[in-house]
Amino acid sequence: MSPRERSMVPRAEFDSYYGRPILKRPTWKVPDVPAYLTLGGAAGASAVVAAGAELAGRPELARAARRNAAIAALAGTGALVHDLGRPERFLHMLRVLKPTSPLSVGSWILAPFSALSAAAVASDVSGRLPRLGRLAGAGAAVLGPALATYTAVLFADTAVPAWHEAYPELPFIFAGSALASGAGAALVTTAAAECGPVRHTAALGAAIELAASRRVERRLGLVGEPYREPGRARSLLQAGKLLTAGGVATVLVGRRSRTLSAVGGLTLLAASFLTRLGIFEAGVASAEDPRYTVAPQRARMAERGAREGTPSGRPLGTAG
Amino acid sequence: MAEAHPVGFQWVMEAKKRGATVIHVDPRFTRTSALADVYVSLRAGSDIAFLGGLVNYVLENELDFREYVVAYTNAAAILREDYQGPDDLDGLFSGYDPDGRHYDSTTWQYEGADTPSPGSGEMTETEPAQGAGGDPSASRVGGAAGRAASYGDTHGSGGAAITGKPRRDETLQHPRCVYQVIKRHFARYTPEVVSQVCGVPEDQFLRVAREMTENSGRERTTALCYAVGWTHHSVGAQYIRTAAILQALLGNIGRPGGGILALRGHASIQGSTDIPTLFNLLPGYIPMPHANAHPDLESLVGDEEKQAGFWGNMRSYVVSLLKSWYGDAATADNDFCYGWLPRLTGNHGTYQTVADMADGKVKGYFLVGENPAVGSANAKMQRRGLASLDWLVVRDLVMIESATFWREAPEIETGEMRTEDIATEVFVLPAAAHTEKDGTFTNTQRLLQWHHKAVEPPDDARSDLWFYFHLGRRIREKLAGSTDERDAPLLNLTWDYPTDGPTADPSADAVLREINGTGPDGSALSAYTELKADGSTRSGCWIYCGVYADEANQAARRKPGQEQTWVAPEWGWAWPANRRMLYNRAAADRDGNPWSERKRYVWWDAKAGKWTGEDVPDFIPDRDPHYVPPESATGPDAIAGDDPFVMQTDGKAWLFAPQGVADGPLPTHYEPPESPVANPLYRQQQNPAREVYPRRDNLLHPSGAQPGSEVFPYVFTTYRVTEHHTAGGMSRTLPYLSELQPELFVEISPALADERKLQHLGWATVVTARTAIEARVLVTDRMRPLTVDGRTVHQVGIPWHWGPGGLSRGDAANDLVAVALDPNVHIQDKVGSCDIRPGRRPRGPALLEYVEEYRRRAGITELTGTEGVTP
Amino acid sequence: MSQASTGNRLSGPLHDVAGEAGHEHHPPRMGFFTDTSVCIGCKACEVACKEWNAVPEDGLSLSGMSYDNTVSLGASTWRHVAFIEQIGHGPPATEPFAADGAPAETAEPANPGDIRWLMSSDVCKHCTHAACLDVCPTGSLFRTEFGTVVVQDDICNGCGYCVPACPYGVIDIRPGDGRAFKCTLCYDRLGAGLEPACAKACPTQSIQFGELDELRERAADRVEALHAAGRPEARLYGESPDDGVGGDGAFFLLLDEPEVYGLPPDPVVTTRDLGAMWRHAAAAAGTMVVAVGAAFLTSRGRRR
Amino acid sequence: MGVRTWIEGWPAYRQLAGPDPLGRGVAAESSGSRDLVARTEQADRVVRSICPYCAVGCGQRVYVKDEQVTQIEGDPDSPISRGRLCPKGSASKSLVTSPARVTKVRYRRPHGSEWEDLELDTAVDMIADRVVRTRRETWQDTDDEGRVLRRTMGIASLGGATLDNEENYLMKKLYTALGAIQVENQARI
Ligand SMILES: Nc1nc2c(c(=O)[nH]1)N[C@H]1C(S)=C(S)[C@@H](COP(=O)(O)OP(=O)(O)OC[C@H]3O[C@@H](n4cnc5c(=O)[nH]c(N)nc54)[C@H](O)[C@@H]3O)O[C@H]1N2
Ligand SMILES: Nc1nc2c(c(=O)[nH]1)N[C@H]1C(S)=C(S)[C@@H](COP(=O)(O)OP(=O)(O)OC[C@H]3O[C@@H](n4cnc5c(=O)[nH]c(N)nc54)[C@H](O)[C@@H]3O)O[C@H]1N2
Ligand code: SF4
Ligand code: SF4
Ligand code: SF4
Ligand code: SF4
Ligand code: SF4
Ligand SMILES: [Mo]
Repeated sequence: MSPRERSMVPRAEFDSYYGRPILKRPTWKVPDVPAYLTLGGAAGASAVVAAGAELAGRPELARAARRNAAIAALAGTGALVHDLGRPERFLHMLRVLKPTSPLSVGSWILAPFSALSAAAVASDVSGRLPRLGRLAGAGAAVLGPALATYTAVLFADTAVPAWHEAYPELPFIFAGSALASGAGAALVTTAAAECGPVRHTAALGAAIELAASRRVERRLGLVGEPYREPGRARSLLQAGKLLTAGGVATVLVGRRSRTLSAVGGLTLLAASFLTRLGIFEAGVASAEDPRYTVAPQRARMAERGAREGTPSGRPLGTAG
Repeated sequence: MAEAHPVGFQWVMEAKKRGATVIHVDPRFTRTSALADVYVSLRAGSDIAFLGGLVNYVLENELDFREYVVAYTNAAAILREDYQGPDDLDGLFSGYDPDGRHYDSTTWQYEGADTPSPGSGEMTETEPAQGAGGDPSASRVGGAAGRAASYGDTHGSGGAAITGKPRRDETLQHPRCVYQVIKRHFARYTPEVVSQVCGVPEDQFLRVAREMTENSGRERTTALCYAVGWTHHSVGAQYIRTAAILQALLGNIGRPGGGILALRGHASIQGSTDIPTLFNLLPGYIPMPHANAHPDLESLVGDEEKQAGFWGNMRSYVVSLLKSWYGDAATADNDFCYGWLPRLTGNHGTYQTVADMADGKVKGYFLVGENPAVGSANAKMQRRGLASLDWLVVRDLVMIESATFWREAPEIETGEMRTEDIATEVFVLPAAAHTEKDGTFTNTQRLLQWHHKAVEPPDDARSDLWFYFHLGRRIREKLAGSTDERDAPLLNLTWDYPTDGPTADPSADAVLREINGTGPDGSALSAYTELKADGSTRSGCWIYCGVYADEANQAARRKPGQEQTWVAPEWGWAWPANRRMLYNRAAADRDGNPWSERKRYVWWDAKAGKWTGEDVPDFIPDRDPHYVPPESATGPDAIAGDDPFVMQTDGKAWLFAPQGVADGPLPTHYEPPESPVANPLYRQQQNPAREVYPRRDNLLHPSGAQPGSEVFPYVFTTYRVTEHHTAGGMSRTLPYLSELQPELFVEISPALADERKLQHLGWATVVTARTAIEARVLVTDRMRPLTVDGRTVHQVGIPWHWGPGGLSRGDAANDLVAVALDPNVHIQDKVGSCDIRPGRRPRGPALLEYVEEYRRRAGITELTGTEGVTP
Repeated sequence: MSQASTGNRLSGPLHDVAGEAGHEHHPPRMGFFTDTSVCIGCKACEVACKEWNAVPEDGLSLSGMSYDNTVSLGASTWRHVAFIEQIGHGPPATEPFAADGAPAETAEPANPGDIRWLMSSDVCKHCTHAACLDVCPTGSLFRTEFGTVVVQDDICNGCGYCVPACPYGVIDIRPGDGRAFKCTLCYDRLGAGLEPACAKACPTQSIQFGELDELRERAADRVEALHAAGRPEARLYGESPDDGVGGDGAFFLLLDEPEVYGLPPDPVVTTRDLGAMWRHAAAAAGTMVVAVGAAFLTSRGRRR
Repeated sequence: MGVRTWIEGWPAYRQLAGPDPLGRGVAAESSGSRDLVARTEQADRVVRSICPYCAVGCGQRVYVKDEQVTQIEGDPDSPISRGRLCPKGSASKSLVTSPARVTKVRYRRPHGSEWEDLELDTAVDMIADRVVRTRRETWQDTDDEGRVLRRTMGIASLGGATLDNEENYLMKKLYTALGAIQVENQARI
């Protein structure tokens, strides 16, 4: 800014047009989209947990996890539909199958996942067609990890600097967070005694999530600022981390207490939501400040220019 | 031009692409400046000094196109001995009458010319002088309007006719020849003085001078484009005169790429002056008869007939007009019903009328596509006028402020008016839009273009043609059988147009055909040269004769431009005679050869014995370039082979104007009626012949050195933005235009913002003695303070489109503007002095007190700023 | 579909965009060359676009951004004319950002008399690799036979994905309607052999419509002419097929850095990294399975 | 068969079966897009006109469908404008179809505080009465010195410059016959 900053038609600055963002702010709604991400993650992880429990011969846990998967998937779908500008056109999601569109891929995961997990629960509840029910559960388990992680690609596959640049780590954050929240859901709905494996799941998930988050903060440089510098995103992310840690500690400590397990489980679910919301907000912040768009691109051009000695990679700030 | 004539500006860009240098002179850096090669910021209201500087540069350095100047201008004419100019008289010209505040032009005449003007004194009652109407361009229509100005009543009809040709010294050495006189006159406009008056750095001025002169002459031409930045001044006509002198000296008139191009305003503003609804004119720039000077037809046209040029045939134009109006009732025996024409007794211009209206003298008023409550100077006075009527008819597309004043005028809020006190009966009649009626517009290049009706107008909406036809029909019905002599013109009026369609819309085609005129056999005429003075021809507007040639609507011609020459003569129809460039005889030299190959346009084909070229020659088709008329010849017969300016009585371009201009034969710089700057040139501060209205509702500021002028320390000027149209009826009501410029704003420089603590996007109050308005502030480097006469002058830019109605709203800039007019054309000044303060203006009665306080501080009375000679 | 072309399917030069989208006998790729050096900022393009496409009014507020009260492209603004007031011509005196992204000081202009008012009409770029299109889950955004990128308003369900995907910040959701909108390059008009409304209106031909290949030639000539005329600052933006989006279908001649006009200096289509993204996601998904497996395995002992 | 068409119309199926496996183009095309026609193509007629705003006089083409103006754009044949229009000219369709237009006669009686309705015919008749009356009341045959005036100073008019020449002509003709001389035009303003 000019030292003699005066209030006027701002003198042209070279960083952006009147300080306006270059990118559009994502229009996704809060809480719809973070909620969808959380629920989808929890659903996906739950389906895997259910399959694990099935295999490990823990029918109670399996049933609870299946139910959680179905409920979370349906609720998540609800959140997703609610986020649409034209909810009645939800089915248009299945018009095409586009590998280039994470949301298209995701829809094609979510739809069968929801159907399969619902079928599994229906079979459970009615006691009918148990084999098919189990098969459905297995199918959901296969789709579950995809459901939990595709959303990371959903974010990353945008021009939003803080999301796109974090594409290597985001899936791991989402996977970890999904595991913790899926486990958390199980902890809420299952007897404490049944929950041994999910406690471990929670701990592992938390570890993956925290490790990946740390890497994002360190690796990203300028674009990582919204994740690490004071602001709404960082507050949410820190709260998420605290709750994750707290939730894991609680479920590990409260191993025998149904109440503590449930509290810990809920804490993990909340943590997962805060983490997604934090990442969402970090992205929004990075889209709204043109610096995050321009500076890395400029740096890239400079680098390219230095490397190739071509005019296409003009050095910073000179006319070409 | 990019702002107000964007599509026209494509041709400037086209020229630029081909290497033209584009120079923009404007107080503000505008969208035009952005595309110009050279931008000159000057003080609003100082252009005569700038242009005068250019004239001086040309004369001082003998850069004039000498052959052209000697042959085609009046440079060689010798003036009387007793002419004196501003140098001799401290800012006045000889002949000034301080009591009547007008000039007697006797001393401005050519030596030996016949009876000079009787002066205007005896002609006028209310106001000293008046002339032709014309928006930006009285002189745009060249001789016609310039000539008409002389008919106004400054000189009376033909009173100042110059008969016989002046004595000439073609060496231009005679000390009293026009060339030497103007050389002396403009000598004072040195680059230093230009800089001092205009605030333009000398080197910048010299750059313009060089560019212009280097690009003029035999091989090259330079064009000047102007609009109301030049005309809306109390010396507006003189601005154009200065430009005309410059262009005539450089040989830039009548030649391709040259000219002084008026960028006129509305779709048919040119048409509105050609077929005028102007008090002082009849169609075709024929003067309205004056009670004093024109008791009969002979007095109107007699003297004209003795003159050279096409005005010599004026009798046939007037008789044909009377025939087309009064038909068979008009006969040679009854002077073709000349006696039925109403007479003028002075200035009946719109500002005079509004003043009379405010004083209760006018009872009924028609506003037909006009929004004076926003668009006219001193809009407050306009609204007072409207509120003092018995009845008002508004015809418009939308509910404009001039129709809703009785409930929405700012004066209601201040308590100056109360709705229930306003006795005006208001009729609002919806008008049909251009797509809902047939008709012609005449654009800025005098081109008539027909627009076809596409759909029926909605509901009660009707064309103005419909309204006036049926109103006339009804009035005639009401008066039917009347034997009152005063009703005779109405009852004998030719008023039988065929009607058509569900609403009985009269045929515009039939009206156009009447305008064109018919011959003895009733068939359409094809040229005004066919008009007769014996009553055997009819024509509603002689200059439009030919638009219906061959019984075809020539204005509706739409041969694609791509399929024609660059002159595109088969698109629409231009008056006169479908001529696209006036005075184009000047494109050839004295012998009739093109001045240069590059600038070929119209030339003499000696073999064929006729003029030919790209355009319809503006000359007698077979007149040899070396023809010398006999002494006794009059009218067109008196035009010599080297007299290209065929509407001038001497056939020459007037560097010095011995007649026709009310405020001096030469332009000289005066300060605007209100200015914080004392005229750096001489004691005379303002145009001594400007028209003022000393009234409570039109108070003026002290100016220059007068005490109190410091209370209004800034110069303001008003202007347009591309996104809006004039008073807003056609733009502030439309969402797509309103969103582009949603609010009134004022533009100021960062330095002024500092000085007055104004915040970007904050509110400001702008104050004059009339009232105060508020606007959002745009602080921008595009506005710069100027150094004028050693001191800093700040300018405030105010776009004037806004008013209280519509989607995009704001105060009206014209509430600030005073009525102080150019004496030739009675047009307002868009420039004035003001104060500007941060914050919103007071509301309600507090506003009145606020403005009153300013008046007190400046010591303003009704007489302030109205003096003729500066004391 | 030949495998060889898949490299092009997500980034890099792509010769035949319409063909790649399955249009078999298609017209040449059409686009815009917007020459901002002749723009007079009249905004006819904005109005003509709105009139033709019945785009609603977008708010009546004074922005203070010079004469630009439109502010940016959006769902209800498909053409946007930017206005930039500058003192001092030529290249900026300082770097826009230090390498760490801190905003640089703007120096006082060297020659304050030198004002420049840049105007530029922005529009959707109709990218060769259009992120908006590729991420659209419904197929609402599609590639037309003219190689342009169009939202089909009978399909869009307002998922909003295209919005953050666009590297130029063009497309947006219209509040109250819920669907995404942007320039269609007047798809309906092109079908009728007409030029787009904005280009047709433009008084100075700042907006030139035509076959992209031909426009690129024209643009190269124009830059050369401007350079020869002593305007070294003229440069093309978005015309190169080698750039991050494979070249824009609507490209520009600018007189300053892109970011001055609110354009990203070196945008890259996000889908360029899509393969890597999916790979990382797959790895993360695998990690989930492994983690759950491990959790059950490590818990097995404790439960009997 | 219904199912078959339905399947074949399903873009995802078209992706698999057609030349657009990624669903970017032909496969994703909607029925709306397929049936899209520029509305200028559907016009019943195209009428040549001239922009009503400024004196440049740009050519316009007015597209009419079902007696409504559906589009106005530049006329490429015009040697003046070559098909181009500025923002005002481009807004002409909005101007002529604007909901802000007054389309009914509005009447405000003296001292009234509201608009009232009036039949057009009645309004014109009332105006004719007022003109006749005012003219009579304010008629001047001669001035104090006996010079002929033949006029009324009670009636004035201010006309806009968006009016056609034909309209101005009838106005001037009628006013002059009425003896009204304070007939002015925005050309003065
Ligand atoms: N967009 C748009 N176009 C229009 C109109 C409109 O309202 N909007 N109106 C039409 C009409 S009716 C008309 S008459 C024309 C008018 O067309 P213009 O005359 O071009 O319009 P303005 O903006 O009033 O004035 C032109 C310029 O004069 C400058 N100026 C002010 N005072 C002075 C001065 O003393 N000297 C000099 N040299 N310049 C000065 C102003 O800063 C402004 O930039 O435009 C027509 N075209
Ligand atoms: N301070 C300041 N004041 C100025 C100027 C300035 O530069 N500075 N400029 C002056 C100039 S050049 C001008 S031209 C005037 C303009 O001032 P006005 O002429 O009062 O303003 P407009 O808004 O053009 O008014 C024309 C009206 O006609 C209506 N209309 C359009 N078509 C038709 C039709 O066919 N029939 C009828 N009956 N109505 C129709 C429109 O809706 C509009 O309301 O303002 C002048 N005032
Ligand atoms: S500019 Fe943005 S909206 Fe336009 S095609 Fe490219 S990605 Fe899509
Ligand atoms: S908002 Fe509409 S156009 Fe955009 S991605 Fe979603 S469905 Fe496609
Ligand atoms: S091409 Fe058509 S839709 Fe796109 S900006 Fe121009 S007018 Fe609008
Ligand atoms: S229409 Fe043309 S000149 Fe006008 S703003 Fe748009 S691009 Fe610029
Ligand atoms: S389009 Fe613009 S420039 Fe052309 S006549 Fe209309 S207002 Fe004037
Ligand atoms: Mo005007």
